[in-house]
Amino acid sequence: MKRLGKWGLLPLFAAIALLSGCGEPFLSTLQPAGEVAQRQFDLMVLSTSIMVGVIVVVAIIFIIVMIRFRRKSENEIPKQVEGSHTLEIIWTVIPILLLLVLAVPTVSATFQLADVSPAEEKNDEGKTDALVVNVRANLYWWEFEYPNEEILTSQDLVVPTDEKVYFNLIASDVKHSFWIPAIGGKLDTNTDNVNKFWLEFDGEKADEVGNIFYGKCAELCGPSHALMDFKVKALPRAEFDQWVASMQAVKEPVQAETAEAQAGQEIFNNSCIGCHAVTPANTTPEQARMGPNLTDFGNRTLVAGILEHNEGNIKTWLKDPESIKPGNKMTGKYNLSDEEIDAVTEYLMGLKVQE
Amino acid sequence: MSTNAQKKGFGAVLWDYLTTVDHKKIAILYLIAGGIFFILGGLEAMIIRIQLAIPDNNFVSAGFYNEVLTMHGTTMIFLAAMPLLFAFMNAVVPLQIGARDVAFPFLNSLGFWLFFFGGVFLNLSWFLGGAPDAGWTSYASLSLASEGHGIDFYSLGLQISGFGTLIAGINFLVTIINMRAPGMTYMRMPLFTWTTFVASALILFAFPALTVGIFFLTFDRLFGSNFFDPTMGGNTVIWEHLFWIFGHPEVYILILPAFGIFSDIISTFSRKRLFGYSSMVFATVLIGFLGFMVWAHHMFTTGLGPIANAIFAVATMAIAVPTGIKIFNWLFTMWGGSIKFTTPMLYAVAFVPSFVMGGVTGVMLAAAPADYQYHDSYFVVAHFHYVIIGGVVLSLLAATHFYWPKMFGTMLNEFLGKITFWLFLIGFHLTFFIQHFLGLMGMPRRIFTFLPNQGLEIGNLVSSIGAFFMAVATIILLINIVITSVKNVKVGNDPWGDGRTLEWAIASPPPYYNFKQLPLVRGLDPYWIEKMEGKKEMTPAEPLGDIHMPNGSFIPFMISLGLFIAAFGAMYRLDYGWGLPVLIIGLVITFGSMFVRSIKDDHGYHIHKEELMDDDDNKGVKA
Amino acid sequence: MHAEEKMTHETWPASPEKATLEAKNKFLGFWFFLGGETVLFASLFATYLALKDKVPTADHVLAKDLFEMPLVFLMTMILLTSSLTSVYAMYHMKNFNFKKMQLWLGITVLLGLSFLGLEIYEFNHYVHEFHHTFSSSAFGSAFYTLVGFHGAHVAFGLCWIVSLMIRNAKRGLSLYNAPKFYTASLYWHYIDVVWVFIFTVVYLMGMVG
Amino acid sequence: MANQQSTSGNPRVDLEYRRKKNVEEMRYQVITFALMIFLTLIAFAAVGFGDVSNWFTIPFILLLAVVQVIFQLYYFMHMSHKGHEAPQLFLYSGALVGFLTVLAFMTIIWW
Repeated sequence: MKRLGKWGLLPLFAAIALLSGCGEPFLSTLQPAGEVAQRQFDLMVLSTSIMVGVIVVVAIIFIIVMIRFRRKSENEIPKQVEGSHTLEIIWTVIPILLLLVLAVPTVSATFQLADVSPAEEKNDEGKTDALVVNVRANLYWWEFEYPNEEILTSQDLVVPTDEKVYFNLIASDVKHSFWIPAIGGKLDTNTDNVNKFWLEFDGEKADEVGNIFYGKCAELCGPSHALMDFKVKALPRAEFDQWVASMQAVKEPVQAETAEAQAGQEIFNNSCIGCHAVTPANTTPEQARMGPNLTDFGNRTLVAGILEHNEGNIKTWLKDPESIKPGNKMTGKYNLSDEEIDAVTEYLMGLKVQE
Repeated sequence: MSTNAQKKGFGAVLWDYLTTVDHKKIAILYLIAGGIFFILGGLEAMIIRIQLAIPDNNFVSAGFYNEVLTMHGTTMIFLAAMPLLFAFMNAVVPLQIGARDVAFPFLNSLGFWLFFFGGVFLNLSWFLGGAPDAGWTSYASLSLASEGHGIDFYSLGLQISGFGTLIAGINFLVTIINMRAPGMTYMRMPLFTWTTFVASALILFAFPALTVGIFFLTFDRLFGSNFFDPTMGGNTVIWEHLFWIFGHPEVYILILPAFGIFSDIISTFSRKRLFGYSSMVFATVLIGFLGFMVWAHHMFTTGLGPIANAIFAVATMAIAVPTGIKIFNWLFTMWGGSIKFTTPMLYAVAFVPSFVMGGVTGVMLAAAPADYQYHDSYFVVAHFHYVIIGGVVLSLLAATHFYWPKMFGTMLNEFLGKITFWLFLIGFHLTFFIQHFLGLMGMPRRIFTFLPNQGLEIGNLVSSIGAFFMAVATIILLINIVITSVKNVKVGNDPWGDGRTLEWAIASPPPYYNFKQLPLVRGLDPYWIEKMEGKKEMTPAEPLGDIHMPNGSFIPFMISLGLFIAAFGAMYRLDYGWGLPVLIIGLVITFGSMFVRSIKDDHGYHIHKEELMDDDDNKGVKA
Repeated sequence: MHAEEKMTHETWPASPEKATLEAKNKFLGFWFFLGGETVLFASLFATYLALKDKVPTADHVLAKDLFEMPLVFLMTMILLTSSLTSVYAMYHMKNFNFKKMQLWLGITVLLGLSFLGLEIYEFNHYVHEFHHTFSSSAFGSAFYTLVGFHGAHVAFGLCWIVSLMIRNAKRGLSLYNAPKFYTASLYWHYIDVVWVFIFTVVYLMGMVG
Repeated sequence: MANQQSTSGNPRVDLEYRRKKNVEEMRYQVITFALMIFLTLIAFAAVGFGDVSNWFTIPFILLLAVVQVIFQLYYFMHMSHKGHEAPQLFLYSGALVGFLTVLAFMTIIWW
């Protein structure tokens, strides 16, 4: 009967694990850090509790059946019961009621989470009052454009906390899916059309995780699908405004200071600038933005979305990107010696819009 | 042709199976082929779990991993689960309704060979430049971008085997409507027959959508069309819709027969008629019907908009009601019964709570806004493995033990059977229960590796350990099969002693013409009714007479072979000069064989009364 | 009643297409197949409607510029008439009049061939006059696939009927081949059913824009 | 298949009766054909000559198509006869699935 005990306890474990919350706070949907994730979490808890109720009922009947109705003698012939209308009506009606309880909040949340009207209302300048971010997903990297602020950045999404941020999502090559588990559910980035939704980043929760949340690609998109991560810097509004201002201040590529960095800049201008911009203006057409924008590269939290941000890792990445992200589009596009890579690294580390 | 099994050479046996149109032999073919693909799919699953056992693992490369995960899903759904179900449908359903054979014996064989060649074609991709790597869903933007011929193997292979499935579906529908024995009314059909019927109807309406979708994919990749190319006006969401219009009913095509198998097993080993038979039938039909209204719940995050999402969310929840009815009916069939825990019954008993777990997460997934979190995460992986392993695979293992004596005339070893069961069940829960939490903790599905320090290590390790239990269980099952076949201890009509339905009233294995005289069915569970009245066999409904039998044919093999060859031609047409001629040769073989079939009269042959009576004398004692 | 039996006017049953178990199975199975075909064509129609006039550049031809009413009208009339002639054939089949059945089937085939000829002319016209090809746009792909699938059905139906006619030319009617003729005629009607929707949804709705 | 044979016992009389039934059916089929041609003409005319708005024309010609197809199914394909219960069920189920597909493709693929 040990087996029965285990099954009986499973839902209990499930409930405990759910309620206590688990996983890492910067990644887990069970530790919601924003209004959207919170609403979704509430819905999860509601549905889980209803379902645990169902499981308990089934488990009780199941255990009784297993204990009481084992065959005692080979000759016993039980009564051939046809059925029971009362019972059958009961277990038809009760589930319907339970589902209604679940359906109402489901439908209401579906509509509220899809409400992006503030991102459509243009003010006199032809811009929106709400913060809008255009997300463009590419094979294994993300681009974030701020149309109102007229800047763009890559890989590290920077957002203000405690206000609704509206996202327009599209993919430039194959379909991806934009997901920041701790902040809210995902939405696909289609190749055909723009998808829209909003998220909200909780200031306190952001504080607890050092202002960094993890984002992921949730739709199979090729060999390095697993590595198509991005980071979210959720900053208080004032700090966010500062960051925007310092980004906007970069009109020309920043000149490198040290000798090696200057050499690196030259190499960069010869080999890399075709794909990677180092100015944040969003004026270049999309087709020409073939690689991540590197304006604020020095402040990135991770290299290629997955490696710790240090010179060693940048060099490894530049030397052989294929070994880190199989199938990426940078492999084989340039040919640099070790010294040149050192110089470029030096240059890149200096690309910071803020100290 | 003689009825007595004679010692035949290997060549003769092989030829016999290549040309057979006998539903029992085709069942064995499906069982063998499906079993081999099941093991292949299992190996692929093991590669996945080994790769994911620890973070940053490099057991396999990223590209190869995507091929493995794609082939695991595709193989398990199309080449293992469905054919194995067809194996038991073929073996059992005609017997359950007291039919001589299926309605279209020739098409039955054609269906098998199409499936077989499609499956072989798909798996040859491993040796010919790489397997498909866009997931079993093969979403259009990725599958168009995928290099090499992997996706072409997918589309052409599935197209061929899909035709086979469609044919099998129509065949079962007609068999069940037209070939029932006297007295076998619709409301006396065993649940496995009913679920086969509904699943076949689902096949009939679901597979054409896949056929069309796959045609588009093939045309886009090989013939220059633009269905899914947004720059030319195309739209990738069309693929998603077509795929899921097929794909969701497909899930029910798999699970409904599993429900049927378990209904029969539970009622047999509880020695009770199925509780609420009519509501079980009603629930089956309702699930089949609703199965076509809910496909977009696989696309909640595609961006269909809140109206569509809300409608499909509520429709999806509705399916929980008939499913719930079934669960309680099973429980109350056992309630008051006399339960004997044979191996098949153990699977059936374990199925109930396992499937409830899969069912409740299904309802949770139906809540669209919450699904934005679950979708494409390991939560979904856990959910559908709970449904497909906890439902379909457990039913296949149960049916293997339950119907083995009927198919082969020998009993699988019960002790080994129970070991298989416990290892498999423990392994299954160990592997997949924790994956719910991995998903909620932010692990997307279809990732070839995960990074350390994101809280995902322990869960993945536990999951991988569980997978090994299931692998060991499968190996023990194989050992059991070998031992049983070598020992070859023959059993009688009703080896379990509790048989209720018609298939247990006939010898194990049944003679090639099935019932000598069609049985008279006097109620639900006809054999049980006769047994309760102290009779040993069914009352015949007709006098002993000549039996009309279909001729064997090699043409189904040739038709399928032609398509198999044509598929290579279609695929390599753009690369090599010989592609087009090969495509044409293949089609000529196929259509030529069809032509031969249609102009050559095939009236079958008759087994004469005298022969049948001789047969009686030879075999009468044994049963 | 066995399939091989030699039949006379007197023994010929009222529903020869369903007189034996094999025939009943064939009859039912074929109807189910048509049920599946309905979903197949619906998927093609749905795709066509979703991709109608979806073209990469503004200079690409659209549905309203493409279709011409007289040709479509002619094709429709031919196919509708062929439906009637195949009904005549089945009428004579039920009356055990093999010669007349063959005659009407022959007329059906001729009408089918002329339909197919017109369709080939039509496609050729679009390709050469309008550069509207299978590969030129998603609209083109969807159009040619939908109408082409129907055309392929017509072609297959013609081959089927012709081979039945030739194979049985010397043998006359029997309960073995009567269901074959019957299912072939069902198939032919079904092709007409699909065409009714094609001329309405593709051509007429295309012309109104 | 004895149930296919009639019960009068006299094959000649049966034959006459059946011939008459067949002729009668044929008459219905010719009428059906005439109606189908008529409906087709209206549909073409509605598009060719009608200056009516598309909001009327499109549903109207679709309705004509449906009516015509029902004629085709019930008279040409004999679905009005006995023994067509299963074909009807499955054809309509197919039509329902097909309708849902078309509906979905016209509403939720809009970009």
